[in-house]
This record gives sequence, C-alpha cells and structure tokens, in this order.
Amino acid sequence: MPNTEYIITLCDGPSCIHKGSRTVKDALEEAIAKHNMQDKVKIHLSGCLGMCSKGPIVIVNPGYTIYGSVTEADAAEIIEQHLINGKYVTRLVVDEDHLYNRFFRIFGDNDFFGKQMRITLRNCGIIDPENIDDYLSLRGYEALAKVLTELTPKDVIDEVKTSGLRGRGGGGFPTGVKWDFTANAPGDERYVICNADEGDPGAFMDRSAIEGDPHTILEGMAIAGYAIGSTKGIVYIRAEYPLAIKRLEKAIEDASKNNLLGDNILGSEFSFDIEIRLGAGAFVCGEETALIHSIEGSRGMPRPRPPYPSVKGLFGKPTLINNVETWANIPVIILDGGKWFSSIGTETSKGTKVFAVAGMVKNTGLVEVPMGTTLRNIVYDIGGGIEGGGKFKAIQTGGPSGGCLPEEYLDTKVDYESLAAVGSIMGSGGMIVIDEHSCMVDVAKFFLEFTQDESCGKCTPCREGTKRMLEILTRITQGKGKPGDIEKLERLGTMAQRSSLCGLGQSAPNPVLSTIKNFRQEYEDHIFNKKCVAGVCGALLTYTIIEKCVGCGACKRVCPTNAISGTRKQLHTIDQDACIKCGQCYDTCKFEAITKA
Amino acid sequence: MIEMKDQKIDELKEYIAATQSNDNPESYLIAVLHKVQGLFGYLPREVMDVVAKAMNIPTAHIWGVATFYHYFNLKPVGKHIVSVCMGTACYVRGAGKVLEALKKNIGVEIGETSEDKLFTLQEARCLGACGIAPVIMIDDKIYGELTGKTATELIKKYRKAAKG
Amino acid sequence: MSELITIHINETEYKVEPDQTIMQAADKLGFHIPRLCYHPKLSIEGACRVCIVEVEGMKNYVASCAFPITDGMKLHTNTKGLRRARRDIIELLLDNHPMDCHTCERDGNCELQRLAASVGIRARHFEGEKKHYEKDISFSSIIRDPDKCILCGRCVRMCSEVQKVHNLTQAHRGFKTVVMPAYNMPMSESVCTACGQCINVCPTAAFLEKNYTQELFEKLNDDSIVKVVQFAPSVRAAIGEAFGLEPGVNMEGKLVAAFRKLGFDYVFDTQFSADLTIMEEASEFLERLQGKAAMPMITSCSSAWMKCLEQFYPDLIDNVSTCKSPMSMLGALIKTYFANKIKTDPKKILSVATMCCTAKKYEAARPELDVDGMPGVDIVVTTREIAWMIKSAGIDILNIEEETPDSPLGISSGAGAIFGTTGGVMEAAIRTAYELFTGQTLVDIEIEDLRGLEGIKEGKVLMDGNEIRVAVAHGLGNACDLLDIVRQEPDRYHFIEIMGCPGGCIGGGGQPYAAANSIPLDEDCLKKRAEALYDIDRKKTIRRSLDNPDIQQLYKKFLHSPLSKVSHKLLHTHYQAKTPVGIIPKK
Amino acid sequence: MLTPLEIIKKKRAEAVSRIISKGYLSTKRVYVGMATCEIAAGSKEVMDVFTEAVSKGLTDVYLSQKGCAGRCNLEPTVEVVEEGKIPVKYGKVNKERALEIVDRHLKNGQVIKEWLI
Repeated sequence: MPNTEYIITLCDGPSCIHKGSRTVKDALEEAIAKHNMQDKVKIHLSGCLGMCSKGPIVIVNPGYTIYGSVTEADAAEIIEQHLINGKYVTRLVVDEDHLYNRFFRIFGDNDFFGKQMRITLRNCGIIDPENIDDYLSLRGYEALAKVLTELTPKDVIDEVKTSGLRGRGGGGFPTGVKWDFTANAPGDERYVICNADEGDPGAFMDRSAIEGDPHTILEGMAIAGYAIGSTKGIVYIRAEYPLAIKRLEKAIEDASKNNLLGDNILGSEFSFDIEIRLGAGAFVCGEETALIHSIEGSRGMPRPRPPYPSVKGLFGKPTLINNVETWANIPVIILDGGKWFSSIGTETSKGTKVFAVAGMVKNTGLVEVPMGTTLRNIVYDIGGGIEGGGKFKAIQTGGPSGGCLPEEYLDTKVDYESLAAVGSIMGSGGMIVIDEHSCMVDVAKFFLEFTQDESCGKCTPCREGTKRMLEILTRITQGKGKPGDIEKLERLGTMAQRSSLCGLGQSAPNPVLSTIKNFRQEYEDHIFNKKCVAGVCGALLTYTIIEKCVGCGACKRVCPTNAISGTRKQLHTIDQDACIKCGQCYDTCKFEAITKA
Repeated sequence: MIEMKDQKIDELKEYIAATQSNDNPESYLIAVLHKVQGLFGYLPREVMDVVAKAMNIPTAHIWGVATFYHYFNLKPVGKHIVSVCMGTACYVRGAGKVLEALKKNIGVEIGETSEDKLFTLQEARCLGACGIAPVIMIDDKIYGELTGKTATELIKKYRKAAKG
Repeated sequence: MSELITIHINETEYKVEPDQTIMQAADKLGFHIPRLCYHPKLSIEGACRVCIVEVEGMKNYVASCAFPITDGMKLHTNTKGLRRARRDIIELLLDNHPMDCHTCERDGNCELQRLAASVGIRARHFEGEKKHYEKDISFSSIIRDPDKCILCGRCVRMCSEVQKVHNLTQAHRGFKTVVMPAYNMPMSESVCTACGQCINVCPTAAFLEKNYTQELFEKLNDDSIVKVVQFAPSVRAAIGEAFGLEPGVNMEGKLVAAFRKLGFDYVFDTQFSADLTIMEEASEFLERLQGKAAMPMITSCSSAWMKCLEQFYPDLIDNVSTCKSPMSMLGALIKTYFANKIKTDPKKILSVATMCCTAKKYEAARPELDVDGMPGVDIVVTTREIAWMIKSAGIDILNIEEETPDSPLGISSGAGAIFGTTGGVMEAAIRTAYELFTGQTLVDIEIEDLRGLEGIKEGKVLMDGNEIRVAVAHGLGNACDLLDIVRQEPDRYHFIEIMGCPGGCIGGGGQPYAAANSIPLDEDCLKKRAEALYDIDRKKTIRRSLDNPDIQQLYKKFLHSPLSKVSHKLLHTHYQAKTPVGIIPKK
Repeated sequence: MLTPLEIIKKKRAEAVSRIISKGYLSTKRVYVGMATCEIAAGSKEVMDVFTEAVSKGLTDVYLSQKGCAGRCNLEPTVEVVEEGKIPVKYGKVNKERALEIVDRHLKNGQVIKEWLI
C-alpha cells in the first residue's frame, strides 16, 4: 500500500460475478501490467455493493468514481483514461448516491472494509456523532422529511414490508409486519421503543452504532412514530454505556432544536418526542416484555405472550420495539427504497448484518456484511484468519444464546434460516472465533454461567434447569463427570428449550447442545478418559517437566505446594501427588520446559 | 457530614419531584435509583425509604427492583471500584486469571469491599474495549492487555497513591 | 354470547366459548392440566411451567394458564414429550427443596408433594446444590422459611394484588431469588399485617403460622392451672375440612366435646363476646352518630386490619371503633369476671383462643390489650393447629357426641355466629343498633345486600327516618379501595365493616389447607363456610345480641351498661400510628 | 409554506456551509476515533495532542472526532484525509505517535508508513 495511488474496487458479489466481473478483473490486471503500474494501483475485490442492476461495478478511488456495466473491453479504457490521463470514462459513470459505502471515500483500509457493506454503520467512523451538521450534510433526516412530505403512514409501512427487513435483535421477525400490527392495534396512545439493552458479553454493535451515529436511530424511530401513529419514543439503553447515553442526549437535544423532534416536526402536523430510559444491568431486559417491565420501573422479568407488546405493551398500550440496528436501516430503506434494500442479501434475509467479531481472530472488530456472506468470508477474508497461528476450531454465533459451529460449517451463509438450520442462531450479532486452545466444554460452561447468572429466576426450567446443567458441566471440567452426564445435559437442555417462558431460557442450552452435537468427542474425553485435549481444564491436566529444563528454579519458587524439586542447573521434577494443577509453573517457565496434557 | 447528607436528600427529592409531573411517574423508579447511587455510591436503606415515600411506591417493590439489577450496590463501596471485564473477548484472552489475581491481591470475592475500604471488586459484562482484552476498569479508567501480574501492579499503584 | 369456536384436544374436536385460556377451556372439558403457580384470584404468572401443553404448529410448549385458545387450535395435554418435560420441571423443583417431607408441617397437605406424585417422579436425576437461608421466626404470627419456597409467586401476588399490603417481594434474581419483605427485614419489623393469606396460598411450607401446639399440649397437662378455651365462629364452619368433611359442616358441638377431651376445663364461645362487641360497638356508633366522635365509624374486630390501619391509614385511627375484638373482650372477661366467679387467681388461668386467624396471635401479644398487666389471651392456636392437636391426641372428632359450651360465657345469639363472615358484623350491629336507636325491634333481620363475596358491598338502613349508609369490605385490598373512597368522601358512609381476609374470618389465614381436589380460598368453599354460619343464625331463637340472656346478666352484674367505666377499661382499646409506614401504590 | 423536504434541504445546505466555515476545505482532514472502545484505548490523549497543535497554530487542518469504525484491535485510530489522495489511517496511536504525526505528516506531508493500518 505505501506507494499506492489508486485503489480499484471491483464488486465481487454474486450478481457481478454472474455478469462477468472476474473477466473484468483479469482485463484490469492486464492493462495495469501493460502500463507497468502494479506498484501504484491495487485491485480490491469487495462484497456486494448493492448496485446489482448496474454490475459489474468498478470503483476508482480516490474520487469514488463508480463505473457500471463494465465489460472486459472497458477495462483498458478505464486504466488509460482515468488513471493515466485523469479523465472520467463518462459513458460508464454511474450516478448513484446511496447512503452507504461512503467509507470507501474516506478509509484507505480496504482489506478490512472491502468485503463489507455498510448500511447500518454507514456513518459510523465517518461523521462527528456530536455534530448534527455532519449528519445533516449526509442527507440526515431527509428520509423523515420525505416521509412527512410524500408518504402516508401506510406507504411507509408498505415500504418497510417491501424491504424485507427483519428484526436484528435476534428474533428475525419481519419488521414491517410488526409495524403493521402495532399500527392496527386498538388504542389511543402508542409507543415506539428502541431496544439498546445490548447485553451479550463481547457484542458491542449497538453501542458503536449509537456512539458513532446517534441521529440515525432517532430518525428511524421518528419515521416509525409517523407510520404507526405514535408521538412518544423511548430509547432503553444500558447504564453501562455512558458515552452512548451522552451522545444520544446531545442528539435528541440538537434534533429538538432543529425541529426534527418535538412538536410539528419540519412544519408538519406530526409531533414526536424521544426520551431515554436507563437499564441497570440485567441481560434479560433485552427480552421485549422484560424491557417493558423495566421501563415501567419494575423487576425486568418477562411475562407470557400473547398478548404481544404490539397489542399490549408499555403501560398497557400498543408498543413497537425494534433494536438499534433495525432502526438504523429505516432511513436507508426510505431514501433508497424497500425494493433496492431487498435486492441485498438472500431469499429470506435481506440487507446486511453487523457482527462483533472477537476471540482468536486477527482483525477483531465490527463488520457489516450482506446477508448470505459465509462465515468463512468473515473469519478469513475480513477477520484475517486465526490470531497466533493456532488452528480454527469453532465459531460461536449469536452470543450466549447461540451455538458453536465447527469447521465443516464455515461455508454456512449468515442468514436467519441457514444459521438456525445448523443449530446456531443469528442472534444480535456476537461472533467469537475459537481456536484449538479452547476447550469446548469450558466454552459451553462459560456461556451457561452467563445465562445462568442472568436468568431472572421466574420460570423453573431456566432458573433450576440451567443451574443443574451448569453443575454437570462444572463437574465434567473438573474431571468428575459421570457416564450419563451428556444425556442429562441433553435432556435438561431440550426441556428448557421447549418449556422456558422467554427467549433467554429457551436459548440458554444452545451453546451446550451445539457443542455436544459438534464436539461430543471432547465431552467423552473429559468424562471417560479424563482428558482435556485443549489443555484448559486444569483438573484434567498433568504437568510434566521435560528435557528442555535448564534448572533455573523459577518453577520451584512459584509452586504453592512445593511439589517441584530439583537441584540448580539440573532437570527438575514435579511430584504429581502434591501438584494442585494451578499452572503457575507452566506460566512461569521461560524455556517451554513444562508441558501440560 | 450530616449536612452533606441532607443536601443530597434535598437534591434527590427535587429530582423525584421533577419526575412526578410526568405520565406514569412510578415508572421513573430505576432512574431515581440511579440518581441515589450517583449521590451516595450505593442505595442506603433510609434513602430507599425516602424514595418510597416521595414516589408512593412500596418499599418491598423498591427492594425487589434494587436487588434485581446488578448495577445497583446495596452496600457501601470502596474508594475505588475495580471492574473486571468478563465479556467473551476478555474471557477468551485470559480475564479469568486476571480476576483470580485481583481477588487474591485485594483479598475479597466478587461484590465485596476490602477491609481498608479502598477497593470494591466487581465483575463487568463487557466494557466495550474488546480490542485491548483483557481489560479492567478502575473507577472510570480502563486498563487493557493485562495479565494477573500487571493487574496486581496496578492495584498496588492505587494503594500507594491512597497512602501517599 | 359469542359464537363457539372449534379446538382439538388430544385428537378430539370440541366446540367451546372463545376468549378463554387453554386451561379454562380444558378445565370445562374435563382435562385437568397439572398446575402450580396459577390461581384464579391472582394475576397470571406463567412461571412454573407445570401447566405446559403442546400446540400444533408451535415449536415450544406453551403455558396453558396464559395462552388463549384460537379457532382450529390443535393441542395436546399428555404427549410423551410433555409428560417428560413436566416431570423434569417438577423434579427440578424438588431438587432445590429440602428433602424433609416427613418432618414438614405440610406433609400430606403439600401441593408440591401431590404434584410430584401425580406426575410419577420415582427417581431423581439432577440433584445438586440446594439453596439455604435463615428461617425467619421473628414474628409472633407468621414464619417465613425460604428453603421451602419454590418461587411460584402466589404469596407475593396475594400480598400485593389481593391484600395490597405489598409486604412481600421477590428479591435478587435467578437461582438466588428469594421471597422476602423489603430489605430482607424480619417479618416482625415489616409491614406484614399477619393476615396469613400467604400461608393459605403457599403450595408448600414456605409460610407457616407460628406453631404453639407443643406448648399448649404441655400446659394442658398442668393441673395447677385452669385451662380455658374460646373458639371463633369460623372455626366450627371450617374445621370439618381438616377431617375430610365437605366444607360447611357445623362442627360446634363436636368441637366443644373435643376441647374437653383435650383437657380444657372450660369451653367458651367467642360468639358470646361477639354479642358483647355488638352491644359496645352499636352503642359507640350511636354516640358517634350524635357527633361525639369521628364519622364514619369503622369496625375493629379484625386484627390484620388493625395493623393495617396503624401502618397504612393512621389518618383514620379516630374513625375506628375502640372496641376490642371479640377474642380480646372474652379474654379480658376470663381474666376478671370469670376468674372472680370461680374464685381463682387470674394468673392461674390459661386463656387459650382457637381462631381462624393468624393475626390473632399478633393481637394477643399487643400490650395495649393487657388486662391488669396480663394478656387476656395467653395462647392463640389456629383452626389448623387445633385440628392437628385433636388428631394427635387421638380424638375421633367425627364420631363423638356433641356438647355445649360452658356458662356464663358460652351462650350466643345468631348475630354472634355470623360475625365470622363478611357483612356479618354489620348485619349483627344493625340488628341491635336499630333497636337501641329506635326502641323498636327490627323485623327483617337478614340483610341480603351485605351478604356474599362481592369485594365492597353497600347498604342503607332507615332508623326513625334517618338514612344510615353502611359499607362492607373484605380482604385488605378491597378495604384499601373502600378507604380511599372514604378519604375522598368522608360523608358517604356512616358505618363501615372491614375484615382483613377474603370472605371474612371464614377465609382466615389459619383455616384448614385446601383439600386435594380443591384450591386455596376456593369461592365455593368460602360460600359453604359462610352458609354454615348463616344456618346457625337461622336456627337460633335468639338472633339479636341484646336479647342474649347471658349478655344481659353480664351487664347487670358486672359491666353495668355499654360504654361504662368498666367496659372502657376491659373492652376498649386504642391505636397508634406505627412504623414502618405502609405505602399503597395508586394503581 | 415549505414542505418538510424543502426545509430539510435548506437545513442541509446550512449545515454544509457551517462545516465548511470550520475549515473543512483545508487540505488535510484529521479524524480521531472517539468511541468508548477508542477512549478506553487512549484516544482522548491523542485528541488532546491534535487540539493543542491546532490551538498552537497548526493551520490548514480540519480536526474532527468520529465514532468507531470497527477496527477494535488497532485502536486508537487516526485518519488523515487529503484531497485527491488515498486516505490513510494510523493504528494504535498514542500520545507520542500523535505528536509525530503532527510533526511529520501534518506539518511536513510525510506519511509515516510503518504505523499505517
């Protein structure tokens, strides 16, 4: 990159490939080579850019010139005209001003961003979130103005329905249908709620979205307010997100000053206010009915549905709840059209999805990809592969409610149905890459510890069932597993899935059941062979000092039970009976002379 | 001391009064409890009584809410709050060891306050700093890429500062 | 009536009313789906998941107590998978429950036990850590034992929704959830009114009355003291249920005989002092009517209501009758009038009260009610406790000869009997007050407007052309609603009766546990108990308190007249605002 | 009466001119990531360096904060956008690096390649 002057982004989405983008790529490379520009120009393949009808798409940066319907023959012309002569190839230029993909213009970081498609995060990392002017300059609040000028509430709902957008909080319920239900529920008052109670450990999509572009959420909510006949919006956000709260407050204040919230928005008849309510540290409050109880000032415990919040929600009134990411899609859908939106993604899952990629992957961070992108693309192309040179073992999607998928499922597409079909879920978008150094029983235990701790305690299967499951998992990792334990886990797990009151309990067993399904051997190793191949479960390990030992004595000094003996500069040994398997010697040894197995 | 407390109570009452003109005033309970914790560092029982009276909410209900949400402290906290992030990213990168080391060094379990009232040890879900995992937060400041050793050194620094 | 819809249960088609839950529809069709947290008088919790059923087309099981039926719905109540899930759920409850059924007070009366048996738990698979918390024995009336709690939440809902006391809450969360008063304070320091309805609805032994049976057994063996017992009207109407009888059998005679067999020297009837209460209260009412004290006047027989008043409605203290409850009036007389009569040192008299009520234990311990520095009542046992004592002593109560209470504190009018049911005190008071006010005898003495289980009842009586407006509330929640009206419209009523428990004393917190085929506080059961009392009234020749010859004697020989100096000393009391202050939320 | 759409277009024009008046058209635009994660990683200090540099006379630079772009493992990040050039992004910027970016890149136009993402 150092000497690069131009980056050519070539859309590598399915539609463009179909229309011959790969041959365009060859032709571009050929032309670049011909002019000896290999050092100055970099070709980058991107994920679907959402301009399928005009594909193949070639974008030249800097300048963000979009060329459409590029053929093999056009390639040389682009190189010669644009790159060498500095003139646009006018007949190919596509004049499309979509809200997304601006980051190409700003970031040079195409390895990471190239395969992504940023719709919900379109402004994140681009604008100053505390300056409403930045948002306004990028067509901010134009969607709201458009709705107020040109569309009836029904038109708005129809547009959202056309887009095929589904709830990004995990459930995947069609957003337009939800709006429709709420709009048609009897009642004089209605509420619009933004669920920003993001609680998955390791997921921070919503926080980033609010911190990076708070006005988008407000605009989306106001549009919904207009569509369903509500004048009151509430953002329910975790108290643990002080900066996001501050930026939201500022955004609400600025929007109100600019008559983009409040009474008679932009001179119209429509009035809409937004209030912030804080959570207080309860994961279960992400569940709609629990969230409602929390806003009402009560313990955030779910209640049986029906009645659904769209009919009987906050303070007993029809209530529309969508999560942050869902809201962020709304202005785009209004401005670029539901039809366009629905062209992105798969048959049943439209648009993009944001994932918080973490764990043993090189590029940890937030990625937004079109639905239908494979897990492999995310882990290797965007995530840059496994950190530290270990071997890929599993990918955990959907946070503590999700499942662990082994390598053979890496070509699974991310969409609601495909992930569910292989035993995981989309969830809110947590994605943890696990390598061979992690023990799957321990991973399952980690997630279950979380859900068990976050169980509200209302229903028996979740309160008592997850506790017993955790006990069984704990004893397996301690080497005290018994024959029949796996079956017990399966029995309790399926019972809790089918019988729990809310989504938390219904999905809590997923990490356990999916690891049993995909990594049963590891469980059996723990129980029957008393072995933890990943070397994680301390009680199952044996520490041994091998020939590499130089006799420095460091291990001896840290051993809390004096289990290590040996004379200076001589091979030391560990008394296995005295060893409590704390691992301190292993961590201390600088010569890799201690093994654990 | 007492005067300061009265001042805080007055501020709290003002805050509550402002919420009571809204629709569904009782729904502001959690916001009010946040305010109490902001003023007092935890939720003192007698202050919850004040809230109950001012908001006309039974104390049992307030207690149910206060104990449900992990964000609320029911006991006085130490001078510094040490939150160990146990989010997935941190866990995968060794937060467990950091936590163990801190427990040992401070001499408390999670949720407890050290005898010298200097530190309260807490577990956090995700501090949003996954990139520099594992992290801990001491009061408002985040420290990343820690090991058990570097974490204890941090604590020692704070201890020294408190004495100095 | 709306059009019927079609549902299928276990492959059979049925036509049913729409707008009901699966459980309601199934109940009517003869499918009893097992259940635990559900109670018809309480809000739907959907928490225990015992009542799950399978609905075709739905991935997960649904709670039949909460899920509405829809046209064409196909559901299954008894599939293999369901049976197994239900079994596992109940087993999970057992796994976190002390395995001490044999030594548990509710052994044989426990819903969890019955449920476990009904789903066929024969082996245990998932045992692990059990919760353990301190038992709270601080309170004179009610014991809280969180270890026995299975978190069905019925007590919390009863306490907040029906009684509106809001003493109990679920605190903490998840596996660590515990039902407790605010701040986990001892029950004795809480706003608990001691009504005992938590005990009534608890499926296990997480709430129990403080048990005095062992102490009482010991004292009954003490020949150096005179053992006197009184029993409340509602005890006779309900105790049969503890011996397997249908609700509503009047056990008065057999109970008197059983008391004697247990070793009591004298058996008196609280109905007698109910008559006495009426004499005092009706007289007090007439005085207030003349403007001598605050109006409207509110009755004071219910001890749970007394505690509720002092904590929740201190502003209405002046409106409450100063009359002690019938139990405490009789206690006072036993330690004075009666002691004198049998020429015994009152300190040598053990005064026991058998009550349908747990709050009476609290009342007996109130120092304001002491007589010459002694409590009028030394020990209060509930209907449940005395039933157990009778069983434990091997007394075949069902087959013994009936006996009558002792004189001079044993004869009662019909008015005294109906004291035990909601509206009864008011009805009894009107019968006497009318005559005291007008000098004429009230002919139509059965006041239908004041009978039945409606939450708040209103009535009017014309006394010499003066319209007396009365109101009756049972259950503290209804009482709160009524008192809120009174606060707003102080002139709306002249006289108000409040009983702390649903249905009045017949639904008291100390009554027998629901039978296996019934539910706690079942309306039919309450109605039958009330009917037993009305039947006693109907069969009496004396139906007005002022006609009771023993009452007349008592005034002649000892008290002189209602509201006399002696009366005031022995039969009246006072109240004062107490902490913690109770708060009743607006909604 | 203007329609909401007309009003918003006016507002946008005003916003753009306000942004420009703050120096947006400078040849270099510097964006410092200021989300929770970035701040946790130390971006406040970094921001301070740039603010101070501007206050001490660094001209022809438009300085702005921005939200998180998602590159968690490389935070704090600083982007320098120059018209007509491929934008560059510095990763793992600390106070020292920020000072050097000011000196070498902003003042002397020298891209510090080894710190680029």
